[in-house]
Amino acid sequence: MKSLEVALRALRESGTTALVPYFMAGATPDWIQHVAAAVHGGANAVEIGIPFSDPMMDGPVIQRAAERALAAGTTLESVCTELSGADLGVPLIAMTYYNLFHHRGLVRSTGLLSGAGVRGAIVPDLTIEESQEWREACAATDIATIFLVAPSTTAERFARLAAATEGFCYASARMAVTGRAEGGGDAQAVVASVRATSDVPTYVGIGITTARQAHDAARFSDGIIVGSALVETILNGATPADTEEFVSKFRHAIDQ
Amino acid sequence: MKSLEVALRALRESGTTALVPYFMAGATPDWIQHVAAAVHGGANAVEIGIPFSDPMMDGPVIQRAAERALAAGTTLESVCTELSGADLGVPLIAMTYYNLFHHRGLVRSTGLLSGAGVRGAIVPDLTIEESQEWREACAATDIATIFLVAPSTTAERFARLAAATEGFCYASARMAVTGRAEGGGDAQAVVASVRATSDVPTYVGIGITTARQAHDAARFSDGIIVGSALVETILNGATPADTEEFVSKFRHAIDQ
Amino acid sequence: MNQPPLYMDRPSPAGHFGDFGGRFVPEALMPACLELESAFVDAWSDPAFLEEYRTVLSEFAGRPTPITYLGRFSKQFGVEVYAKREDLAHTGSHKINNVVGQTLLTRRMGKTRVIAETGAGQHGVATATAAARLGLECTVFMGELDTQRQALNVFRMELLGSRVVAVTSGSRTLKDAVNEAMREWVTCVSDTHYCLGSVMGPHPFPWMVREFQSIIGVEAHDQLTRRGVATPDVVVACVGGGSNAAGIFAGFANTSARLVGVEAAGGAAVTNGSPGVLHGMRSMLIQDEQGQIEEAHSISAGLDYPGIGPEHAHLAASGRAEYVGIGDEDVLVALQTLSELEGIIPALESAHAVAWIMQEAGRAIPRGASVLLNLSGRGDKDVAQVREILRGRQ
Amino acid sequence: MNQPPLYMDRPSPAGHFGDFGGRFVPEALMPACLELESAFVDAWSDPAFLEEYRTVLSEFAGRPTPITYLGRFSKQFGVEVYAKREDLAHTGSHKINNVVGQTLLTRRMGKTRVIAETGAGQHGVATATAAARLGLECTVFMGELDTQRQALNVFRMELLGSRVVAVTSGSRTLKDAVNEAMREWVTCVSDTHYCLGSVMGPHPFPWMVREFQSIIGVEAHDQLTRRGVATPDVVVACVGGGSNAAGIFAGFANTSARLVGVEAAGGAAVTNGSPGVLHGMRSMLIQDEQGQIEEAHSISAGLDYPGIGPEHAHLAASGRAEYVGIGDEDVLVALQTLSELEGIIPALESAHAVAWIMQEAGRAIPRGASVLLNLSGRGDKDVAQVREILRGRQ
Ligand SMILES: Cc1ncc(COP(=O)(O)O)c(C=O)c1O
Ligand SMILES: Cc1ncc(COP(=O)(O)O)c(C=O)c1O
Repeated sequence: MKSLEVALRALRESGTTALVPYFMAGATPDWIQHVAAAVHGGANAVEIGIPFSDPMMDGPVIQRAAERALAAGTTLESVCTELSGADLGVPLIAMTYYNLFHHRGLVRSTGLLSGAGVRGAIVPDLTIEESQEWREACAATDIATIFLVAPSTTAERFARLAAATEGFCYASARMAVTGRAEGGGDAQAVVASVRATSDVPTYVGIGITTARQAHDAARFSDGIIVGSALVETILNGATPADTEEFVSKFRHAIDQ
Repeated sequence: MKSLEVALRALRESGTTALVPYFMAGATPDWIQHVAAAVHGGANAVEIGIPFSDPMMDGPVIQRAAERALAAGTTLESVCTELSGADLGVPLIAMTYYNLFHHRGLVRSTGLLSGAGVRGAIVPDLTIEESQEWREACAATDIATIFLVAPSTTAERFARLAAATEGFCYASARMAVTGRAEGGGDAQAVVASVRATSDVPTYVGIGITTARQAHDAARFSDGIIVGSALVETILNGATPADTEEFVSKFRHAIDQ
Repeated sequence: MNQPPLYMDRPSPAGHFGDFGGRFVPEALMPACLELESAFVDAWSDPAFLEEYRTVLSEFAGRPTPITYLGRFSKQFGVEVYAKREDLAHTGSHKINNVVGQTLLTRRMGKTRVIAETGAGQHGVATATAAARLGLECTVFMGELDTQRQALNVFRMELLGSRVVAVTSGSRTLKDAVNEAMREWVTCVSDTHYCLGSVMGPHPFPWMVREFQSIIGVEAHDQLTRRGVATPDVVVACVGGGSNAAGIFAGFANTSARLVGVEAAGGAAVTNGSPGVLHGMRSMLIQDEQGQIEEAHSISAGLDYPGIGPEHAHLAASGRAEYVGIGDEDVLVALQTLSELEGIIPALESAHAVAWIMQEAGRAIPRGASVLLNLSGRGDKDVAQVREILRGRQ
Repeated sequence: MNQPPLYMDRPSPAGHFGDFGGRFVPEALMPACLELESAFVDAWSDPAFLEEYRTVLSEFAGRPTPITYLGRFSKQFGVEVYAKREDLAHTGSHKINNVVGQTLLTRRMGKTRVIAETGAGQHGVATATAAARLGLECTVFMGELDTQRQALNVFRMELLGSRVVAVTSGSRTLKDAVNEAMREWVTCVSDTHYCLGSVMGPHPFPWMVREFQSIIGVEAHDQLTRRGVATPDVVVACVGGGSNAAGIFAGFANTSARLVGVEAAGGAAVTNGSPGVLHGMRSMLIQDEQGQIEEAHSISAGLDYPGIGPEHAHLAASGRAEYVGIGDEDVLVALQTLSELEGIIPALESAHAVAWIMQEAGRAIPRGASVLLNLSGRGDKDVAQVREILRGRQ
């Protein structure tokens, strides 16, 4: 079992619902301070987005963040260098599209991530069917591969994905790309479907934009991922202190 | 034999090569003074163009004259009224397109023309094949129907057209619409073809723009028709006195 | 032993259809008309020519064009409409049928050049196309106003290697382009064929163009037969000069089908015109009390012609076909309706026929009747114009 | 017992063509991809579906398209060129073949709506057309830049009853429109089919679209056989995503014909690209050293795609087909040359293939060799642009 999963299971054992904020690396020059602030604010792990030109699974906010980061010259290498110089104290989970790893070669990519202290990877366009090579490359490292499940996922796939995912299972709250909060989500049903087949920690993301939603989702899941809502404040000029406040608000809502 | 032909044959007998200038009725308010001036200048007959919206056989100058005349409200009726008030002293030959007559009815049209003293009609889009009704309508009047021949006319048609034409036979100097003077004409050959089959007076027109050309054509034909060159000077502001001078220049060139 | 009259047969030797047709041209052009007539008569009975004409149409121009049953449109209007898809022919309308025939004939006559008139540019583009294929020189006359309104079609013709001459006389539109083409033809008949674009002009053009277009009706009759609707109740086509209508009528002239030609209300030569002589023919024309030809006005440039082919004048006079006028507003609605319901954007010209069906379904066309619609061309050429009009209203 | 490899057969169960293809999509879309795959497999072996697909193509879309022997062009360049005339298909290109298939499948799956991406608008117009015919709701995603460059095509889609969404992310062109369509699809898979426009995307799209386009090659093979040139020496097609090329190659993949795909030099995914993952597939892509996808640049919007369908990547890797790049200048000359010599104005996309023939006749194509050219579309959509370019030079 990868260290990420060991940590997250322990967290659950301790009765804590995980809070995992998402940051786009390089979207602002001080992005890593924001990450550190989030940890102060009560994050249990952080998702580090590595910008890709064609973020098929992301809504407008994260697209904009990625464009800014790319325009600023951010690369997988630059992100890894920055991360390896920082000591953030919580597990780091990389989130990006498969082409960045594919292009560099999987062994080289996992080496880079490992060297930067990354403990998990979310690759939303990497289906379980196509993931064998990647998982083989990760096998030699401590990087957990985290799979998503969605409201459209079928029973048979829930079983396979829950069995394959490492660290936690990422449950999409709704049929949407990141940053869309409209309409009621199916998060509870999705989480239940995972639970029916596996005891892996199950976190809810995609569509959690308010502390209230985080509070509600915390009632039936093991963790909460908040992305676009936070990224948007940062794009709009939030300081690391603002980010700390944002995260601690979510922290409190979850813990209530 | 229509009186026009009697007159024109007599003219030929007298050794005179006819000069027939063309005027667009209504192109200028004083158009009829121009006609009178031309008679003073030595015209033996005049062609009176009656403006039609779609003058298929005419070049740009006469088109422009027709447009002006139409814009000024010229109609077949108005032309006939003006002509019947004038005493011009030479045979008048109407020239226009068939639709104006067709539209009014042929009997009514020939009546109008006769009443105005018109003695001949040139209808360039009325083929001999389609001319029977028209000629029947003219039969009851003294209006001569003048047919054109062209360089493309075949031997068989030369014979038929020369036999059918009344007054004179109109020989196109070149394959062109009115007002085009470029290139050498075939006038002499055309005239010869008519002469080979008939002794009807044969006049050359279409493409005679200079006194020099008139002089040359007079050597082998019975008459000269000059249209666009004269109409152009009138459109450009020539006075009746200018027209008289223009015509007498041609007169002298022909008679030399 | 009363034989029923045979419609759409050969005209009289002088080119008359009843009281209409004939030849009203300068003498200079008569030999060319006669030469053309005999060349056509000869070619049209020469199996080798017929074979080549048909082969070029099928291998180059995309014939046969299909018949499309307009399912959603039919349901909405309660009649059974089949569309003959001339919009799918090369260059986007039925015009190609005629120019393929005439350019082959040009070569057969030993001529090396064609001239043509064009209004919106459809016939000009078609002529330029067929001329390019055979390596014939081509000059197209187009009213100056039209060259401005249809600048892209001017460029198309130029791309195809043709020269486009802007005609500055008269109303600077289609009828003036015809005048100018005739004038030009006078100067160059020996090596040049005048490729007229509709069933108009002096004999043999109205007959010849109808024959070259009759493939539309012949195909349609055959295609409908194979679908079990051999004789539709109504055959409808738009009418400018009348070539697409003549082409489709030719397949049904001697059947029980009602034949309906739809003119633009602003250029309805049969409804609002009177007999007259223009462009080499005696036919129905729009003219003022003086006998001066009037300008036609329509949203569709291809119907902006003040006359109609003489055979149509005859079909109208004899009662064999009916002619109706449709206004611009109804045409716009018809274009939108057919686009939305069937995924076919018709030419504005063709949309006149569509509009008539929409107007008369359940009235002059009984519910459930079968209607053959000649979809003479595609609307791509018109979308910019339609867009401007509809935007102007928002 | 060495069997020669069978080209353009079914991909592996996971949708791989050799090293390429597969499915790289969000989990949310996986069930839709699987549903689509099984619906397609089912339909494609159902004689009733095949019959309907073929009937709609023939009665609505104008198939079969002819093969035109390009006589004057062939003579000038010393090779025997036959053009498959997809320019004559309804809406002006081969795109209609695919959308007819996919919209019929949409209805069969019980879905009532389609979405599509489009670059220049050809696939968008085709989708809007096929959707209108079936009464399906349709939304088309188009880069904002493209909606401005191709405003008339936006209007065409609207006329056909579709909604056009301008995509403001990324480079605001085709690849961003694909991203946005995928994002939209995530939200509405239950009632909406994503009607992808080329042999790209996740399995089963590359295979399914090739199958729907293979009618081009099947017809061409049959037509050439009837003319006595069953197997041409060379088969050449332009390649954006690669659907027209895949369609025509499919008829000749297991013959001796040389297969040549012509990419835009500024978007030559095979020549200048490297393996990568984008838009649901592993294929050849243009990307920078970081693995960020680059924008393609071409005079023809339809080839402005930074990737190529995975089956082409495989055909290239296996050596069965060659891929070459042609620059904008040569394309312009080719468009003019074909127009003047043959009376066919090709789409700028298709002109890439023409240009390659002009460049290689007597070189890579031996004198006298027979060449089958896929004329994927007509140039009408491009004449305004070409005119601007050529005028800018005078
Ligand atoms: C599509 C279309 N239909 C009809 C016409 C009218 O011509 P005709 O009446 O000769 O068919 C035109 C003329 O340009 C046209 O382009
Ligand atoms: C005429 C034409 N040809 C080719 C293409 C390129 O697509 P594909 O490579 O899928 O055939 C397009 C795309 O719009 C097109 O319009």
